[in-house]
Amino acid sequence: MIKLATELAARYGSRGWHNQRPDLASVQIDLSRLHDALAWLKDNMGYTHLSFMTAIDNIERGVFTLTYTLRNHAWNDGKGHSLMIHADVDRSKPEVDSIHRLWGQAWTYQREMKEWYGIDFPGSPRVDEEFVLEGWEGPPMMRRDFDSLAYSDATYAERPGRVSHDPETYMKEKLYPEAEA
Amino acid sequence: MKKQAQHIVPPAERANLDLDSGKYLVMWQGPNHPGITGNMSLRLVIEGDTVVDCETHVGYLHRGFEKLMERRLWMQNFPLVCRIAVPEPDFNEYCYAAALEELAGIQIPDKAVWLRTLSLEMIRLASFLMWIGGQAGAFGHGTIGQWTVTMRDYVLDLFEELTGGRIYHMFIIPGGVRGDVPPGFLKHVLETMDIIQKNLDDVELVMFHNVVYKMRAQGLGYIPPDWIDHYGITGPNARAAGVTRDLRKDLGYLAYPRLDFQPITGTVSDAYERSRLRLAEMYQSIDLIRQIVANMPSDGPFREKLPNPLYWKIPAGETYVAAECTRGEYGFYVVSDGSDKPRRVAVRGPSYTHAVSVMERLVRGVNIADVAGLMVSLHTYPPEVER
Amino acid sequence: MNQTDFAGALELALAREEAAVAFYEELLGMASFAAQKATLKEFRLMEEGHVAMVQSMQTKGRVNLSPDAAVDLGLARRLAAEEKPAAGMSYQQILSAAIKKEERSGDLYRDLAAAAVDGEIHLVFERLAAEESRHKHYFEELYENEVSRDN
Amino acid sequence: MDIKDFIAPFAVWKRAFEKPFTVNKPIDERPGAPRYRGFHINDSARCVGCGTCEAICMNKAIDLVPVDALKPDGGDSGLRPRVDYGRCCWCALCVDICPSGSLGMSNEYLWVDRDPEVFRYTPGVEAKPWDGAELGYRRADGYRLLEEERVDMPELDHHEAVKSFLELVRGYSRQQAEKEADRCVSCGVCVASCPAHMDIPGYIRAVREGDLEQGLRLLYETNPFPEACGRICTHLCEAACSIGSGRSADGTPTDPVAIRWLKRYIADQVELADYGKALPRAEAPTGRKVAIIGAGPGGLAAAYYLALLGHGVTVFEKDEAAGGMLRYGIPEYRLPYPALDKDIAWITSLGVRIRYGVAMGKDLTLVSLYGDYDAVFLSTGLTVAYKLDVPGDKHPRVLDGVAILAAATRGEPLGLGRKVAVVGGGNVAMDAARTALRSGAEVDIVYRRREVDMPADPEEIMEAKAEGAILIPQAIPLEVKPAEGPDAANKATFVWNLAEMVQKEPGKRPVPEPIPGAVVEKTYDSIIAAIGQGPDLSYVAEGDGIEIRRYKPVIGPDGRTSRATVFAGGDLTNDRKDAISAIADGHRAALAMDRLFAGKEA
Repeated sequence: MIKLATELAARYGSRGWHNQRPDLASVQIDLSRLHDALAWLKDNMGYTHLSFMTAIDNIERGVFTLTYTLRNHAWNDGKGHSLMIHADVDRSKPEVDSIHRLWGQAWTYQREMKEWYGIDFPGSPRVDEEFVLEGWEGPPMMRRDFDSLAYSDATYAERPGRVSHDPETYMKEKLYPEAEA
Repeated sequence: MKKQAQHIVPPAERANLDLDSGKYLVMWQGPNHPGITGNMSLRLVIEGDTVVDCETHVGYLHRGFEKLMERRLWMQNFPLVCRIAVPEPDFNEYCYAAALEELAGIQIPDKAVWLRTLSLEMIRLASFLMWIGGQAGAFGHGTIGQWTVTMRDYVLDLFEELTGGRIYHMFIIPGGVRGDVPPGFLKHVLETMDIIQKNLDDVELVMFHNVVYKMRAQGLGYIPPDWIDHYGITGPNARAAGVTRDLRKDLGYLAYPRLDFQPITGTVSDAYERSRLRLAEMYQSIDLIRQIVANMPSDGPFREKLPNPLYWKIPAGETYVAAECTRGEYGFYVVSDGSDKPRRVAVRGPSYTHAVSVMERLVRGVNIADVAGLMVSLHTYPPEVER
Repeated sequence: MNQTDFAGALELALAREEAAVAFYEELLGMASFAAQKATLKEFRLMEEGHVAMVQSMQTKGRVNLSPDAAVDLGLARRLAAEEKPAAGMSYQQILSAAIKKEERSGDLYRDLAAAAVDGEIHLVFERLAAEESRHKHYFEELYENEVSRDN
Repeated sequence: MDIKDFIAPFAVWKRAFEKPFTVNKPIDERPGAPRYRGFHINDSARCVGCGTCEAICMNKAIDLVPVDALKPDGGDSGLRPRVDYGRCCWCALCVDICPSGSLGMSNEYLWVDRDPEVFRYTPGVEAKPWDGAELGYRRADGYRLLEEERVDMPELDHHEAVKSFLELVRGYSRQQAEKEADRCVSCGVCVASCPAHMDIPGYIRAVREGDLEQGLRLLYETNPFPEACGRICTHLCEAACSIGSGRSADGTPTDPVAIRWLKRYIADQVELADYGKALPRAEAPTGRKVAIIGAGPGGLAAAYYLALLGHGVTVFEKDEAAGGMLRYGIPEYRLPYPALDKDIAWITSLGVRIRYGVAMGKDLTLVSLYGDYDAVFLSTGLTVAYKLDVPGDKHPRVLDGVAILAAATRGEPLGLGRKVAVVGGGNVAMDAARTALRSGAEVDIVYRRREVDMPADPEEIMEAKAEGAILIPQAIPLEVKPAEGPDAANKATFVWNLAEMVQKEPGKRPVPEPIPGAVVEKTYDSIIAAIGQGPDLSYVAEGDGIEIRRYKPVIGPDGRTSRATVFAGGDLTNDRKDAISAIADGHRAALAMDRLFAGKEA
């Protein structure tokens, strides 16, 4: 593992290698070298399986953090090792190299991320098609600044007749209403 | 009468079709179609009886679970995650709980380890029992479904007894499980396993030694071994192609390292081989359940104390916890920013690739009557695609 | 005083209640500060109410009192306040004196009831004794709740 | 393909005559499993309406609704959870978390109705066929989402404790406090029962989140005596705490959150020098002047809030130090003087002036204050110890509990002797007994009723006993007699009558009735009377315009007496007679005075 970490750092400038478990590590890579690093890991280092890819909205830092989780099935006598590759993409102009030629299912993930986060993967098949949100007109729904509760309140009616009471407030009303605020 | 199974590999690229030529018909199968595994639809382009193009359309079950989870407390997500894969909710419960425990540094008691394993194997069996009814039904053999769905109900009876729920068990809670086995439960488990095993023998006889089933399933939906990594295919779909991968063995989670079993593999991953393999895995599950009953400790705590769920904060970090579900690699990617709610939860369901990329390619060149059977042979659950 | 007939019995009772008023009057004379005075005045007022009550019975010619005696909390028997309270009386002393006084009245009426030959007279004294017991009970509860809170 | 593939499928026919698997409703019933998560049941008598079920419900399926038959009271909000089955997912987290353990689920799963509105009901209040169901989901033994036991408070060992006046309770460490704070569910049921209505959930949250300055700020919003109250408060809040409303697996009550210790933790952790960072400063002077009589918790609380509002405050105190009963009535081992001094120091830092050694009636009259001050607050407390009121109670060896405690505070020799009787069952009696123990005496606590009837805090009683005091309950004092034998002049003989408890009036507490002949005599070096205290109101003259009824100034809801500019509070007027009630009175009067000055009220 240390060897892989070192080599990945030397070749692709990866940093922040973290062993989460003996069979799971994560590492950060610059967006510009992401595609090449993934291809190298797949073709040369045995990380042939793409478990999933996704994004995290790190709105505080102004980036989406992409996560690609690869798996090397052969490692440790066939027990396998998973590696989570992270890359930050600017939230204001989220564009990432497509990996649909590396893995046959990647285009679906990329289409999902386009729809859910607004992250574009130019060249990825059907990337602009709707994925699960048919007729959706709101902002990309997985972004942290999309308030799903506010959306729901604005879109759907509450069932009439529902009202709840806070014990502290209710007891004040009933037992000592005269007290100062 | 003898038909040699042909292993045709559909082309990688979609054909460039002139839909206005009058040669083709665009036909939607689903979202409400008896041959569809749950609510999803396939947009098929057919030429005569033959499918020449397919697009998978999902979204009919999308409830935004991953978004919902970001605004609920860690513990409040416990009743939510099970809904992501309806026929086998327990894998969600396990992956979510295990991810939280790993991030929070919690060791669960041994009793909980065994009860979790029991619960996962029971649901594996129940899920396969439902699947095999669908597989037989897709080829017109409804009787099998009548038998096996009953058998599944017997497993659900066991779940009801153990957990208080039939479909959503909500048993594997972060920290352990929600209760010990009730009196007499393990005996009921063993009795039920005997009944199911006997029924499976009947299923094996009438379904797998059946000329109709063989003719329709053999050679259908052939997955070449080199697709496995390319498409991220896992589970029985991969094992049927001879790829020995089973996370129960590879990851060695829960009590699996203490159970005696070997991953089952096939040689040619077509619909028939895959169903035979799943049947074998059902027998294997029954065997594992018997082993679990025999080896489970009779007492000891079943849950580790956790902080107050209303304020439970999990240290910042991320992890990916996977488990071998009936369809392959099921995983939860959980990110905590140190607060009382998840920063991000992403669910990896095996159907994500099986039902979309793999299905769309496999269906090219297939007779329209076989589409449903092909799809069931991939054992896909749309909810885990959409989350 | 003739306590063998109804009028005589009430006459005696009236004298007794008037004496009670005078008792508080006397204490009031010794009182030195507002709290004492207010309490004694209140108690005096109660006794004045009793005077009015007996007078009303005299007018109406019948005893209008409940026969139900109140529970005896047993304070009168053991409290020490034998001597007449003096200036600087605490609430405890006033209450103690009041309880004692009610006890003595009650005892007297009970004795008279026991001595009465006439059934009606017996009843009059019995009822008066019950009334005094209720009054005593009232003071006893005050004592228990406000003075002897911790014992 | 072989021939078997053609024949085998016909094997299905062998099952044609088997019994079907289906259930013939309504001929065959199929009850849910014993653990089935069916419709909710709620034991409304055990439920305290805390709403923790609502808080954990991720579906927002639960509302807390008022129930006509229930009045909010102490630890019961009077609200009950109503479940909306349009949203409920039957996860039963509400059952798992329920602090009182009142919520459960029946194993009933069939309920058919055309009216959708009926599927929203208040379990345990609106009757349902499954009410009281034996079967159905309950949380398993040994499985709780909330911690039932409080974090142990480190305390001095009793044998050590009795040797000195060192503080017994050491206080929580940060880790302990945060763990204890984590037990709170922020239901807020406690707030009503606190006389000062402190923001308890708020300051516990501050502990949990490690924001002690915020915690201190919240404490001072309603209580300028957090150090003192954090030690000696009668903590009605803890009796009301929903976390204490449950039962453990062994049937004992669950522990309420240690609210008082958490309050103390906040105050202890913030240095006085840092108070200024957290707490508000006084507003600009208004020019109004208030005289406060008595520097006890009530008077100083009023002083604090008045000073904060910019009013000039002078406190007149007859003793040589401030604190009232907190200083002279509560022993050092419960409330060390530095802690009390810290509270007082912050109050005086706002410009509150205290004039010591000024006794009302002697050095000063009310009338003279009327001219110099815009308002007066009377908080002179209960300073007169009531007598035993039995023959012989003027014996020189009959001492008064409050005086003993004050003497201990002043460091005067107590001269109690070796054998001491303490008469009474209140906190003063316990304090006197434990003070006597610390002076090396053997102590009997003679109480007229049963131990359960004792008005002292249960932990005080427990500790007094643990430190070696002998409790003699159901003992009615009869007489104090001169002692006989050697050194008789320095002893007295106490006579009591053992009693049985008789339920004389329904609904009232039983009365001790002397058992004929069961008279006990014992000779003591000192007999300490601690049966109760009364006020010294000799300073209020009739011309002062303050109506007094039964030795209590008559006050309105805001503490105002019959004279518009005079307010009263604390033990003097308050039946609860504890520090927190006095503090609440002081706060309330201060706000009322402020309104008076602002002309908002006549």
